[in-house]
Amino acid sequence: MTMPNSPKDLYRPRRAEIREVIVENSQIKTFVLAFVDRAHNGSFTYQPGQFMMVSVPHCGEAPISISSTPADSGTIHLSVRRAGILTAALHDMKQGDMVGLRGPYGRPFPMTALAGSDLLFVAGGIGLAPLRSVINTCLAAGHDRRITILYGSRTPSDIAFQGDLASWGQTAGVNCLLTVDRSEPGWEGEVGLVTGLFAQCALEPDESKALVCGPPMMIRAVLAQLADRGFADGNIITTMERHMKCGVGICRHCHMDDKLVCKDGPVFTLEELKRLKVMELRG
Amino acid sequence: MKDKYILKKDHLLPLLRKLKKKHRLIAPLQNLHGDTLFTEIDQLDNVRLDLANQPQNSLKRFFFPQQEVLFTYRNPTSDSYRFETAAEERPPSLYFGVRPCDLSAVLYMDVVFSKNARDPHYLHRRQNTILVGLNCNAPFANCFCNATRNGPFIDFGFDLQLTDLGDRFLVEFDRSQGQEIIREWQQFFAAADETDVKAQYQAFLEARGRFSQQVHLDLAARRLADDQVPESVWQDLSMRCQDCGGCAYICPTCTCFTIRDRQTGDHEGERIRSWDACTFSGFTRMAGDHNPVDRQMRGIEKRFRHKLQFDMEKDNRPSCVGCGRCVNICFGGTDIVLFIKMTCGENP
Amino acid sequence: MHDILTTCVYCGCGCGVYLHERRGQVVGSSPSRNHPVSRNNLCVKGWHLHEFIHHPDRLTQPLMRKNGRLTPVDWDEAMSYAARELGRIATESDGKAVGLLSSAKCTNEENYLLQKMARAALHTNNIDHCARL
Amino acid sequence: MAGLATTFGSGAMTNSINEIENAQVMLVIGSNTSEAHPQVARRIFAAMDRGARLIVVDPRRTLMAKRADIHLALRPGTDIPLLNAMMRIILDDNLADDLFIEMRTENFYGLRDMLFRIDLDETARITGVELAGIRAAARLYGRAQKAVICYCLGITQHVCGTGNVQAIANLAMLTGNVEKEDTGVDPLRGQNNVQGACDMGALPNVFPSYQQVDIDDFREKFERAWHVPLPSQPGLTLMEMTHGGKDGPLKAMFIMGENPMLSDPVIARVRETLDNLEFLLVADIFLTETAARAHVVLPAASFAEKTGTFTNSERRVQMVRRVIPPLGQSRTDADIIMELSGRLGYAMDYESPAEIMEEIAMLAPIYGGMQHDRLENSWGLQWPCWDRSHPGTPFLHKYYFTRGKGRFVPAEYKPPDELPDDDYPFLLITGRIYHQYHTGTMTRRSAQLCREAGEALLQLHPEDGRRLGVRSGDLVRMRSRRGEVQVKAQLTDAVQAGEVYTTFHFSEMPINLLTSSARDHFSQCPEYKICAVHLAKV
Repeated sequence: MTMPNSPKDLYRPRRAEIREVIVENSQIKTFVLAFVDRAHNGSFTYQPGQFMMVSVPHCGEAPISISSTPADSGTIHLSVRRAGILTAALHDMKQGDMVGLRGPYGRPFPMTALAGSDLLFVAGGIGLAPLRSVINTCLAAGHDRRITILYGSRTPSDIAFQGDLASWGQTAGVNCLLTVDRSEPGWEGEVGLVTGLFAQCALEPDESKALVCGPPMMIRAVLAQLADRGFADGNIITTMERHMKCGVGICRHCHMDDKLVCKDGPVFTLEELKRLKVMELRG
Repeated sequence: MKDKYILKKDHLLPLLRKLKKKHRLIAPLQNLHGDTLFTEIDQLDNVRLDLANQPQNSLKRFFFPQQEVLFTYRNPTSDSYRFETAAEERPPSLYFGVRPCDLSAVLYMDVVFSKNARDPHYLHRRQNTILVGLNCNAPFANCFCNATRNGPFIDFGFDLQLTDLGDRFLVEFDRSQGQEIIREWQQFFAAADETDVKAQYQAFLEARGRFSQQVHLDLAARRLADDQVPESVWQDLSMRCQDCGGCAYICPTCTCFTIRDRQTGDHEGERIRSWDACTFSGFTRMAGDHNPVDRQMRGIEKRFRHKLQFDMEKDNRPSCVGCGRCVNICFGGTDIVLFIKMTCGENP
Repeated sequence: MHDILTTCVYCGCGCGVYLHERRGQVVGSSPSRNHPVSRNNLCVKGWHLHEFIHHPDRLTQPLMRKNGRLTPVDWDEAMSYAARELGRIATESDGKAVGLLSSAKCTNEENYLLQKMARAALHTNNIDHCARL
Repeated sequence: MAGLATTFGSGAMTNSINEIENAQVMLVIGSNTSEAHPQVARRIFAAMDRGARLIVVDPRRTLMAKRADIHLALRPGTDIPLLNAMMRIILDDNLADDLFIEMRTENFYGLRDMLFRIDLDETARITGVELAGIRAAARLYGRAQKAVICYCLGITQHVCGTGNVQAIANLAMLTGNVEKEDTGVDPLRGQNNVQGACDMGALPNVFPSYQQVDIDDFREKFERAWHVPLPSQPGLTLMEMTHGGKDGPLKAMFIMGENPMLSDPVIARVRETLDNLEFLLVADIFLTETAARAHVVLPAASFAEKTGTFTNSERRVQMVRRVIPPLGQSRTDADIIMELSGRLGYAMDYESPAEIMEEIAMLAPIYGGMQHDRLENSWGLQWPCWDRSHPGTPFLHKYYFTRGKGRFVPAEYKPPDELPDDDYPFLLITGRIYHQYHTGTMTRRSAQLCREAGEALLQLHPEDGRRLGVRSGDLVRMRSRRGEVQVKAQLTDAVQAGEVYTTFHFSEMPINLLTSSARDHFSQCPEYKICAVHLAKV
């Protein structure tokens, strides 16, 4: 038996430099990265919804979804919430530091299918990161249908991606609404769950696709709301988060029944998820 | 008979001696303690080749080691951050005495490590390998490869394969490397005749009749797929599991792994891959202690579902090869055979 | 790769375990099938028995406290200082002011030697180990 | 092991681990077997699958307790009243083995008189266990033809540890459940070679093979063999050595492969003791909390780098084999001792561990037939093994007890040294968890084990959690009269309300800052299983 030995080591990351660190809030930072290998940096491409395996020295690797837009070539944005050892170490890194990157991996959002529909984006906290990539890609491509963005944060100072939110709010055809769980002095916007914003939106379920991303509690509430509004399961799209090691469909850490999040996901329609025993949907 | 040969038993050792000149030779040896293991042979003269007992280890760790360094890294903080893959020499290797269960397991691993992505570390070890099979004339007490349908005899996947006919081996090949060996060392091989082939078939019939247990794997797989396994079965299993990971580690087809960094100095370290078991709670636990799988209740379930349901649905065959190694080793007294029996409503 | 049978150190059960040696490194652990205790399986600790052996924290040279800090020294310096101090205090106190703790993780032979050294060389019965902990 | 030595004459597992599989009734008391001795639990579960019944006596609802036929969740420290009540019920129900008592034991009347004084209702009150449960357990155990009792540190780490063990031995003798295959009393040893270290005389009062230093015949035997006069006064115990404090009896210590700075009670006292030594020498494989305080630290080889023997719980002496040479400049402890001894003026010249074992075999009768060549080609030998033709001893006390006749030593209830009160309302139990071992010097350096269980958790009953406003994952400040730690809470009904449980594996959370230095008078075992603590959410 002979098999050609792959010249490229699947597991070996490429070096990337932190060009900039954007502090989104106390828990989230966005790292602007570029591969040290300029040729690779030039040719590197990805699609919204995909993720990178990020190596932090001595801490191993973790999957982080890409929050930038493929059109902005030259750098990759990874927005990271401080959650464990690796992300904490990453948060301590600064401009000029090195990390390792592998990817892009995973099934992206169905961008072609999205192009002809009204789009409803519902995000909570760090969940806006992958959706930001979709929104900016759609806008750059001149999306000509209605776009609605609903974003929930815990508090006003937890609102991430403020620059994007501001610019979306000023874009014609985009309805961008924010809400917070707990108000703070100076906040005059909405207070309450993100589902509370639905009343302010004109939605045509048959013409729309809903992209939902956020903590499990929020996802469950939003899915219930969408079902009430008559969204078909096939038109509801979300991303799943799982512990991952290889990122390429071998190690099986990210399994959900017979599916692997790294390869069959992380983007799934609700229709697909309902065939699986997914804890997040059951509560 | 075309493409079937006879090797006299007396000539086995001399043949191995010849083959060892060009190959790293791995075969089941019985050590001084009485355990039989696939072992790399340094010296043919001082070893006890054991073709009568099932080796306690499968070939898994020869291709997919319990722990391996994927690459080393240096100077992570500076711009001379480097990742280096340790180039490992891999002399041509010959695995001798591979039974149908272990052979099937290697074929399964070939798919796992190349289907979704080509794993260079596995494939590097796997290439330049010759597998010399040995059909099982006498299944062991815990064997159930008849139920997993890959034994006791197998007719594909090997380079060379031997069937014990008493004083001689019937030799077949399924790949060109095996044919090449027969051609190069033709002085050891005589053409087989019809009697030999009949004798092989007789051996097969007898082997098939020697299984000490009936395992209704297909029925259990159907019940799993139809979600007809009573919750009480899962509860009993989850209570029994002691979280040792032994069933997965000893299994020739369990290929889950984990990857981690090990710092070896102030400015250097290794990225290590090692075996993992889906039954461990840390297998799915995410940062921040959120765990989408309840190990206590579901740890075992996902392992059995993977083997008997999901792989069955995908490939129409289970990813259990019936080797029986996990039988009777569980600290809580459970194993895949017990699960199948419970699922089928039999009293084990 | 070679498998060498030894005895697990993680509890009083005493499983027969093979350590896998490859190029001077211990890279794996597996149970002995016929061993009366392990009987082809190990607990989770036994299956990961090899992991601590090459840990970078392993001490690989003698250390001596100099100016308050533990500083690498050679064996001769460490040993001659240790022997001088132990010997001096043992002699001054007729063995009463020296104490030795042996280890339930060391071999029988080592335990034997340590109690022999305590009694024969340091003239003390002040030797114990943490049997009760 | 003082308890078993006084009753049976020998302090070790009377059975082999495999024999447990054939028992009909198993009584597990003070042992979290499935986590601390998985292979023993495996035999217990196997026996259950063959129809055997399991009785578990444990304040916590461990996995063993969950699988048990009868779980007696007693108040910590009330084992003696519970066992005495079981014996009383056995007497009342005529389940005692009269013939065995007559043939093989002595002082039965001493026990009987004590048992007849017991008020069973009072027992139920003291232990917190309903009498019906105790009665069921007594009858189940008393009626079994082959019954095994497994116990561990939950029995011995009490101020009444010796009494606990004597009570267990009494129960076994009363029903004739010793001296037979598949039947007996099995103390499970916590560490891999505790049995061997004891056998080898790493104890202040005995030479190898339990030959007392203060008995002239024994001492003279060793003086002749070692060519040197030997001290006849028993020495200091570990607790006396490590808890002497500033004015302790010692000026110098040599600590080989132990970590009292984590494993011993009242760590503050240990620290004070070690810091006041004129000279501290430590040999270890890692820079442990203890080694960090030493004047000289010698790098030792790990078990994979040396040859020798370990003795397991079932008295099986088996080979440890060298797999790789010592790392770096490290040396085996044997090499370290030999050189040190030579420099101290007492030459030790052994060409190999096998030669050391030959000397052991000559001096330690129970190891009389154990030489490396015999151990090499077998699965080891179980002591006593008197000479080279002896096959070893799978179960002890066949035909007669080691001390001749088994002696009933009545044990009476002695309350724990420190019980919860208004200031320290919770009762803290300490012990082990499955994924970690002892002070964690080895297991804490195994990535996989740490992934599974990498931090100390304090098991707390949900009711208590609610009262304290503590949820799983919250940090709790726990303090006793001796010290204070912070630890993450885990709410679980595995512990009873008012009781909490945690482990001593983690140096970041040195629980032995809190534990009491109260100890059993005979065995010197510290009372790790009980102390009073106060909890508050951080």
